[in-house]
Order: sequence, then C-alpha cells, then structure tokens
Amino acid sequence: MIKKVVVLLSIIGLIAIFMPMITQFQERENLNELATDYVNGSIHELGTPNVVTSVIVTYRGLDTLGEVTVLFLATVGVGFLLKGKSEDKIEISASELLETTSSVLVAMIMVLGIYIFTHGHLTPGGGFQGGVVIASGFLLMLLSNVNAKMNHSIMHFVESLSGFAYVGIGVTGLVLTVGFLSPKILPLGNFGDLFSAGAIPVIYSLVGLKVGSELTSILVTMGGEK
Amino acid sequence: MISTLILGIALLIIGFYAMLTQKNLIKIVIGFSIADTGTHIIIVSLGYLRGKTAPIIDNAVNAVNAVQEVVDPIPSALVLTAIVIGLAVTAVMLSFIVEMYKKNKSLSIDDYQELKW
Amino acid sequence: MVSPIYILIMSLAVGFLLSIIDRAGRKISLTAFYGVLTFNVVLMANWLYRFVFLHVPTLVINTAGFKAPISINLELGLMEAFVLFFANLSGLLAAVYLFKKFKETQVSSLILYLLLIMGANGLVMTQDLFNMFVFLEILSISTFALTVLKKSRETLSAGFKYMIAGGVASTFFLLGVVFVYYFTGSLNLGNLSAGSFTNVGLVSVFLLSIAVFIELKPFPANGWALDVYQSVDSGIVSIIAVVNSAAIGFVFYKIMPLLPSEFLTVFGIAGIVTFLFSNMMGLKQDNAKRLLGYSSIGQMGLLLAALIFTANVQPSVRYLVIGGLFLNHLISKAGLFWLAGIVKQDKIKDWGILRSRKPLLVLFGLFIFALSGLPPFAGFWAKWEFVKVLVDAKMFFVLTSVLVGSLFELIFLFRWFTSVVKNTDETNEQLASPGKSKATPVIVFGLMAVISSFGIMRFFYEFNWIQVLPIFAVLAISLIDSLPSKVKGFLSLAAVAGYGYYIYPLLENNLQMFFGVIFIIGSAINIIATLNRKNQSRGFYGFLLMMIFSFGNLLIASTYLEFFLAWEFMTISSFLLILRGQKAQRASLLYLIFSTAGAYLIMVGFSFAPALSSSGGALINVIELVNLPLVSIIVLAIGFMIKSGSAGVHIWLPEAHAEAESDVSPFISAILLKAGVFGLLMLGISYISFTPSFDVFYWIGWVGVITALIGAFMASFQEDAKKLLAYSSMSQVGYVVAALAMITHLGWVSALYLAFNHMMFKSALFIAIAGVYYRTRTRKMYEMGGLIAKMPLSYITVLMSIIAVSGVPPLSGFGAKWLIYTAFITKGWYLQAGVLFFASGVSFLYLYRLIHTIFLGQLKYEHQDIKEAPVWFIIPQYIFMAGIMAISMFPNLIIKPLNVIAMKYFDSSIQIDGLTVISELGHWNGNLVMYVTMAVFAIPFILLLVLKGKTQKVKQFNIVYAAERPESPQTTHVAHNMYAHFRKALGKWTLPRVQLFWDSVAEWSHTLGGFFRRVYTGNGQTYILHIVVYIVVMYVVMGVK
Amino acid sequence: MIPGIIIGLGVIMIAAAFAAIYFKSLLASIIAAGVISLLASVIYLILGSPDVAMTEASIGSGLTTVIFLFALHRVRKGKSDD
Repeated sequence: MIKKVVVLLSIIGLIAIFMPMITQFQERENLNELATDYVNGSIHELGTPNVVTSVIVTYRGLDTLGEVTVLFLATVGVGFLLKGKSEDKIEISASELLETTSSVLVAMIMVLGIYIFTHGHLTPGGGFQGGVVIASGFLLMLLSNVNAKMNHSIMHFVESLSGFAYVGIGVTGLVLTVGFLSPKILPLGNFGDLFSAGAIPVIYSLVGLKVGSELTSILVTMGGEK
Repeated sequence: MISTLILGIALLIIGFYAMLTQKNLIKIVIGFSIADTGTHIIIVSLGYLRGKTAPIIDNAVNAVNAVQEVVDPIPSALVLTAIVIGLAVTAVMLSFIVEMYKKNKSLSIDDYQELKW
Repeated sequence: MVSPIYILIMSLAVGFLLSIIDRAGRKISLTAFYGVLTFNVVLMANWLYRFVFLHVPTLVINTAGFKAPISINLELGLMEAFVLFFANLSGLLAAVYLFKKFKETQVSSLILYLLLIMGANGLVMTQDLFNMFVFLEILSISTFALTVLKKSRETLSAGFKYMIAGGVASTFFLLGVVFVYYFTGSLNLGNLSAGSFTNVGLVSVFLLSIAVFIELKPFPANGWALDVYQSVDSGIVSIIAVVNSAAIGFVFYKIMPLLPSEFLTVFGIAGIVTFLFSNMMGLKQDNAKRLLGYSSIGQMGLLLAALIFTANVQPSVRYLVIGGLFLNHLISKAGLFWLAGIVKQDKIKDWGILRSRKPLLVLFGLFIFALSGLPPFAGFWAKWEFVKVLVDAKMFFVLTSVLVGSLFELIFLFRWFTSVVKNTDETNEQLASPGKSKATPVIVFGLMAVISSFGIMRFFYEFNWIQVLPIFAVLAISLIDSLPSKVKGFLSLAAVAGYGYYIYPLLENNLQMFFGVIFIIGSAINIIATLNRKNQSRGFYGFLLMMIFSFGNLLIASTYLEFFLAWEFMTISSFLLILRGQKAQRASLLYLIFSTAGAYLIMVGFSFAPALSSSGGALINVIELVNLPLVSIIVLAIGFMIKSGSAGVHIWLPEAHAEAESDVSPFISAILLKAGVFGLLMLGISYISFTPSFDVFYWIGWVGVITALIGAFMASFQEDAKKLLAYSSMSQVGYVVAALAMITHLGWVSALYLAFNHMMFKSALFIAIAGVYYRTRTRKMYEMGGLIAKMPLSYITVLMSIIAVSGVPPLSGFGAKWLIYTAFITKGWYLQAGVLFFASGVSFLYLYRLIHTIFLGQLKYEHQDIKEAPVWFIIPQYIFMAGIMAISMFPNLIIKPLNVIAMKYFDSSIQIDGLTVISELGHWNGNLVMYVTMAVFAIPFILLLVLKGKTQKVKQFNIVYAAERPESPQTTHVAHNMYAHFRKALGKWTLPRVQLFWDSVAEWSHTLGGFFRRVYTGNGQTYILHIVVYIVVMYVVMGVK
Repeated sequence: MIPGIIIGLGVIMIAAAFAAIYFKSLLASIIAAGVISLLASVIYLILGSPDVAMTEASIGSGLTTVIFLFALHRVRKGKSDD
C-alpha cells in the first residue's frame, strides 16, 4: 500500500520535472548556428544531399563508430550470455511453398538492403536501415528453415572485417592528415551521384554490413541456433 | 511540435510507471522500451522547425536556400544512434532474463532478491 | 608522440578482429589482447610524464577533419592523463589477474573486456555530451555482460538489477543531453558554461547531472551496486569499483562547470551523506565483498564531495585532495577485491586463512591501512588537506560527516584486520597458492601504494628525511627479520642510540630535552626488557623502532603536519604492538578507534590554528607566538587527553595495557601516555600568552583530578595485575594533567617532575610484573602469593616503586606530592587539592593489594619451583631504581632543570638552596628527608634485631577444607575481590558508567546501520523506485524552476 | 489536418502503452509495444525525419519485437505447463 503511494508520488514528481519543458516550450523557428553549419557544410563541403547522413558519418562519425561498437558489444554480450549452445530451437514447420517463396524473397530483401545503405548519402536511410533489412532477410531464412545451416563463420568474418575496415578508413584519414574518420580520403565527385561525397558511401556501406551481420548474430543467438 | 513533445513525455512516464509496477521481468523491459520510444519522440520533437521538411537535398529542397527549408538534422542523427543503442540494451536485458529464467524458473522480479542489505 | 586516439583505434580494431584471431589459437588472441592493454598503459604513462615533467599543453584531438564544435573532439590534459593512466593500469592488472579465466572462457569475454577499457578511455577524453552518452553505453553494456563472467543465480539477478538501474540513468542522461542541445544549440563542453542555462533550461543540466550522479551510486539509490559488488567475480568487480567509477566520476568532473553552484552544493552534501551512511551500514556487514562494496560507494561519495568542495581552492591543494583520494581508493580497493578473489571466503570471519600466506597478509594490511587514510598512504594527505579546506570554508556539517564516516570505515576495516590477524578458532587450512597471475597484480598495487605515498611526500611537501624514518625503520627491520630476536634487539638499541645522537642537537629547548630523556632514554632502557624474547618476534622490532622514532619526531616536528604525521605513526606502531598480544584483538581495536577519533580532533584543531609565522625550528618553540583560537584549544585538548587516558575517554587504556605483550606494556604506560602530556603542554604554552575568554585549562584541571580519582578507585578493584597498573597509570597521568592545567610555574615543575617519576616507576613495575608473569603465566593476583621468597629482586623493585608512587617519604614520590599540593594551594585550587589528596589515599589500597597479594602471604603450591625473573627483566628495573634513588636523594638533580624549563614561561616560584627547595609555603630537602626516614626505619629495625625473640613460622590454616571444597579455591582467598567491602560501600558509584556509555554508542551506531540498510530489500523494482524517488527529491531540494 | 493526425496517433499510442502494461498475455503486450514504435515512425515522418522513421520502423518495431518474441519463446519453452 505504502509502496503504491510512493510509486504514485514519484510518477507525479516525474511529471513535475518535465512540466516546465511543456509549459514553457517554444518551437524553434530557425536552425541554430551549428545546424546551419552542418546543412551548408554537407552540401558544399561534403557534397552529400542527405544532411543527416553527413552528420552521422562525418561530423559525428565518432558517435557512429561507437554506436556500431555498442551493437557489436550487444552481439558479443548476448552470445556470451546465451553461450550459443542452446538446447531449444525454434521449430516452425515450413511448407514447401513458404520455403520457395522465402528464398526468392531473401534475395530481393538483400538487394534492397544493399541499395539502402549504398544510397544513404542520397536518400533517406543508410547503413543502419540497410543493415536491418539485411538482417530481416536472414531472419526470414532462419524462420523458414531455408538453408538452416547458416554459415556462422562467414557472418563472423563479415562482422569483424567490416568493423576492422571501418576503423581502417578512420586511420587512413589520420595517415593522410585529414583527420580520423574524415571522408576526404576520397574525391568528392559529382553532387548527387552514387559515387560521390568522398568516403561517406563507403563508410556507410561498411556500417550497413556490420550492422546487418551484427543484428543477424543477435537474432541467430536469441532465436536459438543449432 | 508541442503535441508530440507531450506525447513523448507521456510515453516516457508510462514506461517508468510500468517499470515500477509490473512484476514480470519481460514487462519491465517492455516498460523500458516504451520509455525509450518516448525519449526518442521527445528528441525529434525538439529538433522540429515549424513547417519545414526533411534535411535531404532533392527535388523538394533547393540546395541554395536549404538552410531556410529544413528541420534540424542533429536530433535526427542523435535519435538514430539512440535507437540502435536502445536495441542493443534491450537485447542484452532479454538475454539476461532468458538465463535468469533458466536458473530460477521464474519471471517475477520478486523472486530475485537473495542478495540484500 | 603517438596520439591517444590510438587507444580507441587499437582497441576497436583488435576487438573487432579478436573472434577471427581466436580461431588461430587462444595464445595469439591473448597476446593481442594483452598487447593492446599494455599499449594503453605505456601510451598514457608517456603522456602523463609529458604533462607532469615537460608541462606540455593540453592536447586537443579533432575528428573527421573539422574543428570542434563542428565535429567531436577529444581532450587529453594532466587530469585526464592521470586518471587514464591509473585506470588503464588497473585494467591491465585486473586482466592479468583474470588470466586463467580468459584462457578458458569464450573469446567474447576478451572482447567485452577490451572494449570496456576502451569505453572508459573514450568517456574520459571526449568533450562532446552525446559522445559521452555513447561511450557510457559502451562501458555499461560491456560491464553488464561481464558481470556474468561467473554465471550463477546471484550474478544474473545482480547483473539484471544493474542493467535496469543503468538503463534508467542513461535515459535521463540522454534526455539531459538533448535538452542541453535544445537550449544552447551546442553539445560541446567547450561552448557551454553554467551561464548557458537559465530558468527552464536548468532542467536540462539537472537531468544530465542527476543521471551521472545516479551512476555514481548515491545513498540510498544504490542497492543494485551493492549486489553487484557482492556477487560478481572479483576481477570484474575490481574494474567496476575502480575503472568504471573513475571514468564516470570524471564525467561528473567535466560537467561540473555547467552546473549552478546551488546544484553543486546539494550534490556535495549528497556525496557526504553517501559516505557517512554507507560506512555506517558497513558496520553491520559480515560479507567481505559486500563490505568492500559499501566502502567503495562511500569512497566515491567522498571523492565527489571533495571534487565539489575544493572547487575554489588553489590547484595544487585540489590535485592533492582529489588525486590522493582517487589513488587511495583505486589502489587499495582493487587490491582488496583481488585478495577477496584469492581468499575465496565470503564471510569476514573466515579470512583467518590468510595467515597461512604471510606476504598476502602483509599486503592485506597495507591496503587496509591505506584505505583507512593512515599515513604515509595517499588518503592521509588528502584527508589532512581536505579537512583544512572544510575548516577554512566553515563547512562544519560536511567536516563532521567526513570524520564520523571515516571513523566508521576505520572501525569495520580494522575489525576485519584484527580478526584476520588474531582470530583463533580456525581450522588449520592452508590457503592454496594464488598462482603468479593472481598474485602479481596484488603485489604491483602494494608497491604502488608505497610508491605513491612517497611520490606525494616528495612532490607536495618538503619533509626532512627524519620525518619518514619511522617507516624506513619498519622496512629496514623487515629486511633482517630472519635474524634471531636478540640480535635485532641489540641492533634496535643501537639504532635508538644513533637516533638520539642525531636529534640531540635539534633539541634546542630544555623542554624538548626533558621529553627527549623520557621518550628516547626511557625507551632505550625499556628495550632491554625485550631482549628476553625467545621466539623470533617477526615485525616486533620494526614497529617498536617506528614508535620510538615517532616519539622523537614529535619533539622536533616543525609544522602542524609534521607533528600530526609523527602522532599518527606513533598511533599506528603502538596499535600494531598492542595487537601482538595473544588476546589483544578487542583491546587493540578499541585503542585504535579511540586514538583515531583523537587524531581527527587533533587534525581539526590544527586546521583551525593560524598559520605558523616563523620557520623558527620546532613546533613546541614557535607555538608560543601562535594565538590558538578557543575551538582549536578545546578540540586539541580533547584529542591529546584521549591519548593520555583521561576520564571519560579512557576505556581503551586498561584493556590495551593488559592485553599487550608484557614487555610492550611498559612502553605504552610509561612513555606513550606522556605523548598526550606533551601535546597538552604545547597547548599550555600557547595558552599562557593569549588567554581566551573561556578558561579551558580550569576544566582540563578538573578532568585531570577526576581521572586521578577514578583511576585510583578502578585500580583497587582489579584482579589483574596489569589492569591494576594500567588504572594506576591513568590515575597518575591524571595528576600530571591536573598539575599542568594550573599553568603556573610550580604547577609545571610538579607536572614534569611527576611525569618523569612516573616514567621510571611505572616502567619498573610493568617490567617486574612482566617477570612475574613470565614465571607464573598468570596475571590474576589471587593466583599468586608469597613470591617474595622466589623472586626477591622483583619484590624489591615493586616495594620501592610503590613507595615512589604513593608519595610517602623518603622516595621521589614524596617530593612530587609535596610540589603538587604546594602548587594547588598557591594557585587557590583547594577543592581540587582535596580530591587529589583523597585519591592518594585510595591509591594506597591498590598499591597494598599489588605487593601483598603477589609477594606476601603463602606461596602457591604450583609456584614451588619458580625462579627469579630473567636477567633481562632485572637490569632495566634496577636502572630505573637507581634513577629513583638518585632523584630521591638529590631531588635538585631534576628540580633544577625543571625550574629552568618552567622559567622560560613563568617567573620562578621556587628557590633552590643547595639541597633544599624553597617554595612560598615551605621547603623540602630530599636528602635530609632520606636520612631522617632511614633513621626512623633503622631504629625500630635495630631494636627488633636486638630484641628478637623466637620467630615462629605460621602454618597455613587451611580454611578451605573445613567444609566442602569450593570449585575454585583461589576465589576464597583474601586476595580475591579484596576490596569487596569498599565496593559495597560505594554502591552504584562503581558501575562502569563510562564503559556503558561507550557500549551504548557502539550499539546505537550498529542499530542505526542495521536499520538503514533495510532499504536494500534486494528487489530490483524497489531499487528503480529508489532511483526515481531520489531524482524527484533532488529536483525538489535543488529547487529547479 | 496534421495536428489531428498527431492527436489521433497519440491517443492510440498511449492506449497501446497501457494495453502493453495491462494485457495478461505477454505476446499481446509485446505486439502492443511494437505498435507504439510503428506509430512513432509515422510521427517521425510528420516531423520531417524520414531517416529516423525508417530506423524506428525497422529496428524499433521490427527487430525489437522479434527479439522480444524470441526471448518469450525461449522462456515459454522452459515452462513445463502453460
């Protein structure tokens, strides 16, 4: 009983904490200085139409590297916790129809995923979204029991090597003294082209591969692999 | 936008409420993920500029006066990161629950208080 | 120079590849793993060196080819390098500690560990708020996963609670970050300051800071952390307690400039509350790792408070306080957690097994001493400076909490330590060899503790080498500890002589010289008694020398700090000496607790004292010109009186004297108590010229008088010979205190005279009793009797000593009494004189009891064959006897110099004419008194000889067998409960009220601790509730608009 | 128009949140939580953040829900009855 009252009071307290944010909220009219710099910089300096992408991959590239690492840690952590040798496996009896359909679907999904992350600098979406799409393809494979002997080591290789390559690109920036994770190690190219915006598409593709393989690992571990 | 800000805060608090009242471990994590979603909505609301569009230069947005036409790209970038991190945390939490269940055959948080004082 | 960003790069690159590398064999992956960790340490060591010695400017690393705030930047300055060097070093050593685990488990644990360390590095270096969030998550997730390195129900549930708490905190942190961005348009710390936030904007910094604060485990929102500390593998826990805390604590340090000062004050107080309460709750804890958890949480609270409350002091002091506390926590906490993993015993009481591995025991002691803030370890200096800062800022609530909390911590740590050293009821289990990988880190940190201590002394203070001599004495003796104890004894004697020779020219003042005689020569003579030791007595002489040297250092200390340092060395060494006694666990702990409380008071007292104006030699000389404020005098006086065993704070004294080894007791009684007298005298000197409004010394005088009376009464009711002598010492020192409190010439002459006299006869008595104990193996007086026939030499010592004590002619005590009563009467303290006179009467009771029950009466059957005490006991006794005879015959040998000493401060009130001392009230010729008394004795003696009739030996009329045989016949002896009738007459007055008072204080703090720790129900949900309520309460308290 | 959509979505989301808390069946709770995320992505679109919308839709409502379901499955599996 007392506990309920305390819970209630604490919820009221939380509301009180956020109340001034609501009552005194003023919607911003214009971009602030930093955001203005980003929008201009993205267009003119980095040649990247998708400003969010240039922020993620370049200006806040260290965050993204960290983010990939967080996901990597989650993969490793989940694997570490569940030890991989789970006794139960998802048993979904797959019909022939499902199997066939899904194998076609998987291929299409993969292509879509790759498209999304290679076009991250041009259109909405990028490495993360593309990665998830790839992972969902694998998920489908997992569920429909197609090729259930999923080669785990290939997944590991992709995961490790894409991460390593990501760091490698960062270091290249250091070596060329343009700065860690700078996209300027490659020429800018034409604004709006697929191969433009310096190393941004390359980095985002690596992020896509890494995220895709990491998410797949999580799914495989959680879902119960052989 | 203030309406989405309120929505975000509401979800955040509902999420906390769930974490404080639900005994089931999975529901606690659900509460956490609702709070997380609320947080993300709050962040995006703060980055919104009235009547402006996505910060992507295409047919809709002109490269020359893009600055006057787009919403703040930074909160978007932050939320992207936050969403992925949220997923990572949720996944680890759930694998803890799976293992805890394996050891103790219970999903009630009240059954995990052997350590105290 | 290699940029520190390579720490991130290397860790990530290797971390990502590790699972592939591992396919080629664990050896290779382990090499890569340890390689990166070593690389981190070396890199940071290099940077630290450059910052400290080459004074290079702070390094700013931009990423992505843009300058901040456009891009994220990292910064590495002195503070960062300092924290990171030690964090990485701890990381490497903990990894070495975990070597066996890492060899066997999945490669995942290596990856998690590597990235955990990387997360800590990034967290410390990054200057971007959101980037901090990312690194915080890296750190957290890897930690969460590693909590189950040893998978069990406990670790899983603890890890889950940890995750939920961490998740809540990071949600608030994220909100804080984006609110900051919303209000300021920046995420870079370089662009932000406290001025950036007003009104509603304050919510953002509130959320940001409270989230970090929650991660730092404030009381009571920290139950989750305790569960983690208790259950998780020791290697990982050491990382959580040290690396994670350091990194997150550093985040708090970085965001501090954004916070308004009201917030900071609240956080500071919350930190102190955490420190106080976790240590209080620690009192009830019997699980070793959970206890360390309480201590860790407390230390972090203290560190935060120090961080906040030293914000405005000069940088060097701030560095010392924060750096000292940080290092101290890091080294000793990691060390103790590692030891916990080696010992593998949950319960503190089972740690006695550590005794089977002496080096580990030494390391254990080292960490416990360091953690308790005892010198020379880093925490000591930090605490000293911090107390000064708090006193200057008049933050008395914080000050009190810091000191009380520290005392609680010391109590539980030393209860642990003494039980490990002394606990007797253990099986003869041997502790399995920890193996190289587990032992190395502990040893390295043990060395670090020592090195950092000397580093601090070298960089922050300018000490004469003599000030640290006590430590070197321990080290030197430990090197030759395998020699027979007699050799070490003679070497020690030589060392004391050498020390005396060295400090002799430094003793410019007669007062110093006088105490030099008591401290150094008195100790030297007492050392002779220790030469009787048969066993090897490992460690004994080291600590003995440490104590004697610190006595001497008290005399020549030229600053408050040097004095206090010597004082603390004295406390530590005497504690360790007392602890050597067979059943001394409780006694030594009691002694240490009271001494430390006294030391804290002294520390506070010195902090109140004005700075010393001149660098004119020893403190005792320059103190004359220092106008000590009233509060300083009161506090210092209480501190010194604890050491001199004044009534009310004396309960440590009888136990410590009784339970110490019998050749240690004379040092404690005859010499150690005089250190308190020396301190009081120092106060008196400052008091003479600047008398404050409130007459402190009048009340000190009363305390002395009451001490004399209580001591005498208590002594009379003891069955234990050493306890009797202990209470007698208390009583005698009470006289000394009362006399010096008069602040008159005659008062001081008599006080010093009495002090000198007491040193001689009490040494002699304790050594005599040591001899008796050595032969009879009992301290109970009713089990002895008739020993005059067997131990005549000891008998003579005791006889002469008690004559000297009691103050009957012709021996020196008579002079003391004559002086003291004269002094009282001239001062006009008649009532006090009356009470003292009564106390003297009471002292006859115990003195009679002592000599009668031990030496007179019937010899016990079992003592038929005993011999005289060993020669090593007899020699010092007779040296002291010679001294007593000399000053009895020729009192002016001592009165004259004492007169000169006191004349430095007062006009002389006595004249010395040949062998006669003339005061206002009369005169005393010791020589004449001696002859008269001898004549008075000689005449009846000769008459007796001449008229001697038939002497008749009286057979013992054994009443015991008249009826039935009592179970313990000795208790029917007259010597047992000898003064029962007095006790009856006094009725309730004999209740040990003081003892009862302190017992209830102890019980109360334990009950409180037990009560508060009930908040830790073990339920993860309740812990979340604690966190949310905590946040709400802090919000209300801080009054965010 | 847009405020109307947002209020409508908001009401549904909050209802879904309470549903997620109070549904007896864990499966239903998980689905309800997924719905919240899915609708949140619509809100992101309205707020001019298509990148976030895509991410939330795929990660928040898609993958997170799947992971929850996997966890639930594993836990169910361990139960003897029910």
